[in-house]
Amino acid sequence: MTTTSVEHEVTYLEAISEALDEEMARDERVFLMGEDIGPYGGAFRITEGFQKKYGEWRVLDTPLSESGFVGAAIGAAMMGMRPVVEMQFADFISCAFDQITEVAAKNHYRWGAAVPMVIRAPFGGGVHGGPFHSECPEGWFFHSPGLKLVAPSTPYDAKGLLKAAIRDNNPVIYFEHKFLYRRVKAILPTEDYIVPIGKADVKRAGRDISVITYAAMVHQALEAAEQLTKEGIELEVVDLRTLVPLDKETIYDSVRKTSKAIVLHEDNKTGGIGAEIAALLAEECFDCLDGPIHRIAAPDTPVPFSTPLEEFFLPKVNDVVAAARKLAAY
Amino acid sequence: MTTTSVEHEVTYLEAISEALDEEMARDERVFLMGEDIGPYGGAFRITEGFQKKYGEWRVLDTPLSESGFVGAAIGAAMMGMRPVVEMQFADFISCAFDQITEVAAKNHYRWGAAVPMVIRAPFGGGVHGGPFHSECPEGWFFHSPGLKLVAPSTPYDAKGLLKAAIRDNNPVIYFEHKFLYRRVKAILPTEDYIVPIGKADVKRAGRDISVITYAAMVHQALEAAEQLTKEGIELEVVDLRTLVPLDKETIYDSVRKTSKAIVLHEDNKTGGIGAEIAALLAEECFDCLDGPIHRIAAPDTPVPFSTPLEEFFLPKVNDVVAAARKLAAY
Amino acid sequence: MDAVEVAKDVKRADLLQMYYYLRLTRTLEDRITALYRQGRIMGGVYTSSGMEAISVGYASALRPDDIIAPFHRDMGAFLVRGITPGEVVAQYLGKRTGPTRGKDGNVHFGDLKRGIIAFVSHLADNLPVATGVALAFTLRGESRVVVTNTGDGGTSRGDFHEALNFASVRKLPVVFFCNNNQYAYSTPLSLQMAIPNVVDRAKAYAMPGEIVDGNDLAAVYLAARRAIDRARAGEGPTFIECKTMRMHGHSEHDSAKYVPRELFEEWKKKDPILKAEHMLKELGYADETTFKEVEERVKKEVEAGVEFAEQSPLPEGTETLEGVFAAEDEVQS
Amino acid sequence: MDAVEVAKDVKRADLLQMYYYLRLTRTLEDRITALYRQGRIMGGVYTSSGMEAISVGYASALRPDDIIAPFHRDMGAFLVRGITPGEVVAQYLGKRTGPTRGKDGNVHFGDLKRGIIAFVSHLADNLPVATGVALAFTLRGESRVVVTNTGDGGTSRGDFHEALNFASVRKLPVVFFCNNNQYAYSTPLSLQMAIPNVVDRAKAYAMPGEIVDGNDLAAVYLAARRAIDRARAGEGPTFIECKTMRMHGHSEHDSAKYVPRELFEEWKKKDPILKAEHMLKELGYADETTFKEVEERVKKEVEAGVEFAEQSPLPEGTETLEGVFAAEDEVQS
Ligand SMILES: Cc1ncc(C[n+]2csc(CCOP(=O)(O)OP(=O)(O)O)c2C)c(N)n1
Ligand SMILES: Cc1ncc(C[n+]2csc(CCOP(=O)(O)OP(=O)(O)O)c2C)c(N)n1
Ligand SMILES: [Mg+2]
Ligand SMILES: [Mg+2]
Repeated sequence: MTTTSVEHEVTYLEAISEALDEEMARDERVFLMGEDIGPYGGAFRITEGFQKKYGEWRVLDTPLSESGFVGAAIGAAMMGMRPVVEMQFADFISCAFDQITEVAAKNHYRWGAAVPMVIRAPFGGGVHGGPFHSECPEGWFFHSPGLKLVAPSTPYDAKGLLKAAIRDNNPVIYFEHKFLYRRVKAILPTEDYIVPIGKADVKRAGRDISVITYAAMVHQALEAAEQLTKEGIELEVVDLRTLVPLDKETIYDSVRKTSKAIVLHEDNKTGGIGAEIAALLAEECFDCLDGPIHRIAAPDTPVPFSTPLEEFFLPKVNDVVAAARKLAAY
Repeated sequence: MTTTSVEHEVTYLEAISEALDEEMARDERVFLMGEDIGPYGGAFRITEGFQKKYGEWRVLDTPLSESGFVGAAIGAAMMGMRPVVEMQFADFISCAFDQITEVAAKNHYRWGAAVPMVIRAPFGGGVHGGPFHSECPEGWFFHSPGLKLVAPSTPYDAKGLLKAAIRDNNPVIYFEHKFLYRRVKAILPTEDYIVPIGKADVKRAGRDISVITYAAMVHQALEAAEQLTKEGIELEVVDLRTLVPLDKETIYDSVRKTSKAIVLHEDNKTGGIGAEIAALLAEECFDCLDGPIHRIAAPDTPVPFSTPLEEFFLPKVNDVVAAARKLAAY
Repeated sequence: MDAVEVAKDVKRADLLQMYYYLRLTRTLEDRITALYRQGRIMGGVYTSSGMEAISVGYASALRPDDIIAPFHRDMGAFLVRGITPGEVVAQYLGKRTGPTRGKDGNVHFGDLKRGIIAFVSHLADNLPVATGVALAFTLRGESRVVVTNTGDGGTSRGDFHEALNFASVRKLPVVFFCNNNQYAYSTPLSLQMAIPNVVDRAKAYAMPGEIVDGNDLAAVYLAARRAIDRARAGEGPTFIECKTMRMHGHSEHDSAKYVPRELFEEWKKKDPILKAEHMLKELGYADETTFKEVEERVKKEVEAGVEFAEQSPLPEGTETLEGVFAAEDEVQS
Repeated sequence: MDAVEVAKDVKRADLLQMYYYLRLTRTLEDRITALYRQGRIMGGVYTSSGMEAISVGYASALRPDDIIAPFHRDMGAFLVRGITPGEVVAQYLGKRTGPTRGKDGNVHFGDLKRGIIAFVSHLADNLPVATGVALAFTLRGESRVVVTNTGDGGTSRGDFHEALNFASVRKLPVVFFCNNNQYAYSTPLSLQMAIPNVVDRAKAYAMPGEIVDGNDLAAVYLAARRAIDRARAGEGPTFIECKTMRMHGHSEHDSAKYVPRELFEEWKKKDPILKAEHMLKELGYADETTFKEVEERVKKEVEAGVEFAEQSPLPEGTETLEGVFAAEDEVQS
């Protein structure tokens, strides 16, 4: 566990760890629950050393019962605590689906009691995890009013969004992409900061085509942009960062500028977040569009295990490049 | 319980009942599970008299445990049975979410074992049910590859689609709209028939604007069409009937003809099925669109209880009329 | 021990107050049923008729800063916690003065200021939530307790299991009541579980369990008090099975034909109000005059409530869009 | 009774065959671990090292037309049911010749022709599924049985509760094994449940329960046989807790530092293979020569399997799109 006294380079994973550590130190109400997060430090070692520092109760190992401990987090949150719950893998969030969508999401609407809690969901593929350790479950919760959803792509955003999520008065699902854990690094500010929920970020400016994406796919988009710039095609990469509430203005502004849009995500295509973004553009930016909206996403299958299958399944830099060329020529 | 020896008028509810009865009589493998479906005949009395006719085991009252009995249905289905499971209200399907999305939906893809089962989900609002007895959960499952989804709007389709669902080799969620149960009636054929899964139906032909919708909203669309015809605006009402697999050709054909599209559903707007349809049109019919795609759906809130709130929440005939007028003038 | 003897362990004033709430609950729910039959109530009506002693009993055993997470037959607990008949009827009528401002219906309401977590339709969902309430108390070193309740049917759900297991492992200050009224909707206990007593479920968690006559106000109250004391002392959760009977259909539209008439006859004699009156008389704490007075008082209160509710405004349609999210400056109670 | 005495109730040929599977399981999983360490296996490796007797034992007690719904430490059961080492390694390597054709990894596979329901990562999900398998048997009047297994950790999930409850209420022909290896990943039993023995969970369902030494092949086999016989006779489900120890980390990347070394030392002496060999020798059924022969046989079989798997083709990328739905003319086994 690191403390952020000096400027330093951290991985995406370490950024998450730091955010948790700092928020726990800052606010006594913050506590952690999940499977194997205590002495073991969690399946991905994000809470390594936390239990020594904060004790057995604030870093609480639960029985194997996602519905039970998400429910417990809801109860504690209503009592004024700030629970952060870890899914060992995002895939297991299906076991807590009912508590999340029926209790947490609807609570404030129904009777005004806030549920300030965070569910950390290590998600996504590219890690040879197969159908049950690679899922992107954000689409389900995107369609569940009452939840906020964030999905950072960089260490900076990972830290800032987790802090914002913990300080938010609502249930927030924090999608952390497993593929990025140790693959992206950055030097972070030494002072406390948050990345506000609800604000997208233009990760690269460009005049020709907007690529609207989030999480691991941001990096595919940036790589595609790098390649295409040599051909004179300038992609603008919009990193949503927050999925709910969606920063429509930043999306619209970008597409109004470029007149062409690619929506890119790793989640299954049909009914994914990309559908909503495409629909919004077709409704709100119809007149400014100079070509069809192009969605790039995983096909409508579970995430297959074997390498050639998973490679086929995941959206690739080349898919973005190919789509952009076509759109540029439209 | 009626038998279909002579031509007769039935409600939507009776059509469902008939389909179950006939399929049970036709195929020994078909059996029913759920809460209070036995002597009581189910919360909506769809299986009234069934237990007397088919016995305690083929019309099986379960403990109060949606996950447990959906899981059991999966096991029985793999053994060659054809279970039809009743959710007392579609809202409670969240309790079985994990079994449906992780076990049933992925089973055939993962290891080739078919799961021929049906989950009946009485859904939808307009019945003063409030947040937990009015939900439209189809959006979640629309984004879960491996499931088929149907949602009939008429007694004819209700009967034919349920029969098709029972005969299908895959897990099918059958969304039956509670508002329609006793409100729509029709004379049905005397002979056995099915409505094939995967085929939309143009419920009213029209040259000006396509309204793409399903379930209870089909009737709002038809009513709007009736009003607008007086103004010389001709709506084409496309009833999807099946949500997965989506009948894209019928949708595209209609929009290619009319060049204008309204997508209408009762489910929450963001991330709903309407988003996918709008996205598909923006991708595939871009050149044939003569105006923005207009989505009409419930706002992104739980279903509120009180009459003025629920009325505000539900999409109305007038919403369709207003949108159509605007689009017609575009 | 005989019910009258048992009641001696309860203060006279407490017994009389609980009797008042028993009557208030019955009268209020009867009135709501009448409104329903007149077609003036939207949605379902689920009452606790014949089971009122349970929620009145456990709620009366709590301190003001404790919390309840009731289920759909716990009207008594709402009233004991200070919800007024007017608020309840307003809730049933979808009025803006109801605790959910029309957002939700019937007994789906809560109020943190009065220590009530709202019930969720999905049965047993509130049990894990209750463990979390208790966990918050433990984390902060508070000596508060949470009581929750479930039906016999609700105990078959996975969330029941996950909640009781967690509460036991962490010795949380939570008391699990179970209102065993022998049916879940139309489903009899024998199709719900293979055990003779719901309390046997507690053995799976090494949790102390107790069976109590759910129609005996003092017995329920005392069992609650013992369990609450244990919880407050850090000795962990308790499971209390209250034997009772649902004296009507599952909701007002259910005629309960599936219940043998003799069962109703049998339990009619065990009516909790009758029992309480007998006990109060035997102890010399009250007589028919007192009962009459209480009856009139609660009738008045209920009628005032109905009037309040009927005169209250409905919400405006646009309020539909309010409250999905808590504001950033919203203060938690 | 002493383990050798117990084993006298099992036929010699059966014991020898189970011994063979014990060795095959260990050798195969060791080989897979070695492949993993060489970086030749994608994804996680979860083995049953030290626990092989459980799945070999229960699978051996079944008839060919019975069904198993195993969990992630049941390699022995797969092998007893006829899955070959080649198929297993092909599965681990993501080859098209694996039972899932590369769609899923490691022990996530099944084969209805050999009576195996595939394991689902989400722990305990397969327990309700197993009750449904049993329900199908009951509905059709077949005298078949299904055996399923879960870890100690898996018993905390709601689906465990819902499955056992349903099985009990309907007296379904299903046997629930529980592989109590004292840890769920890093979580010790004491943080998983408040009961001393997992079998106490069965009391909540009035389900007969038994504790058995999970490292004693004959004892497991006999307990399975008794429970299977009961189930086949229509007497309903049984819960069997097998005391055992996971002799390594949760998966190959976990060094299990959280387990006291003495615990490993203690259980090393109770290794199921050692125990089985002692028993076979005491009974005069086998000697070192036999063991050596078996060792060589299984080594050869495993190496042949590795070769088969390595020479097998990977699937083509486009196969990703196949198989989401069953075809309409697909015949069910
Ligand atoms: C998860 C879930 N499934 C189904 C229902 C529908 N339902 C409402 S009450 C009820 C019966 C409840 O029985 P029990 O728990 O015994 O409580 P009681 O009404 O008898 O007091 C059912 C099935 C529900 N509310 N939640
Ligand atoms: C629902 C769910 N939550 C979390 C996990 C992650 N996980 C995989 S194995 C495991 C521990 C399992 O322990 P146990 O059931 O005792 O089986 P064992 O591995 O000890 O044999 C965990 C937490 C999972 N697979 N499923
Ligand atoms: Mg009940
Ligand atoms: Mg274990």
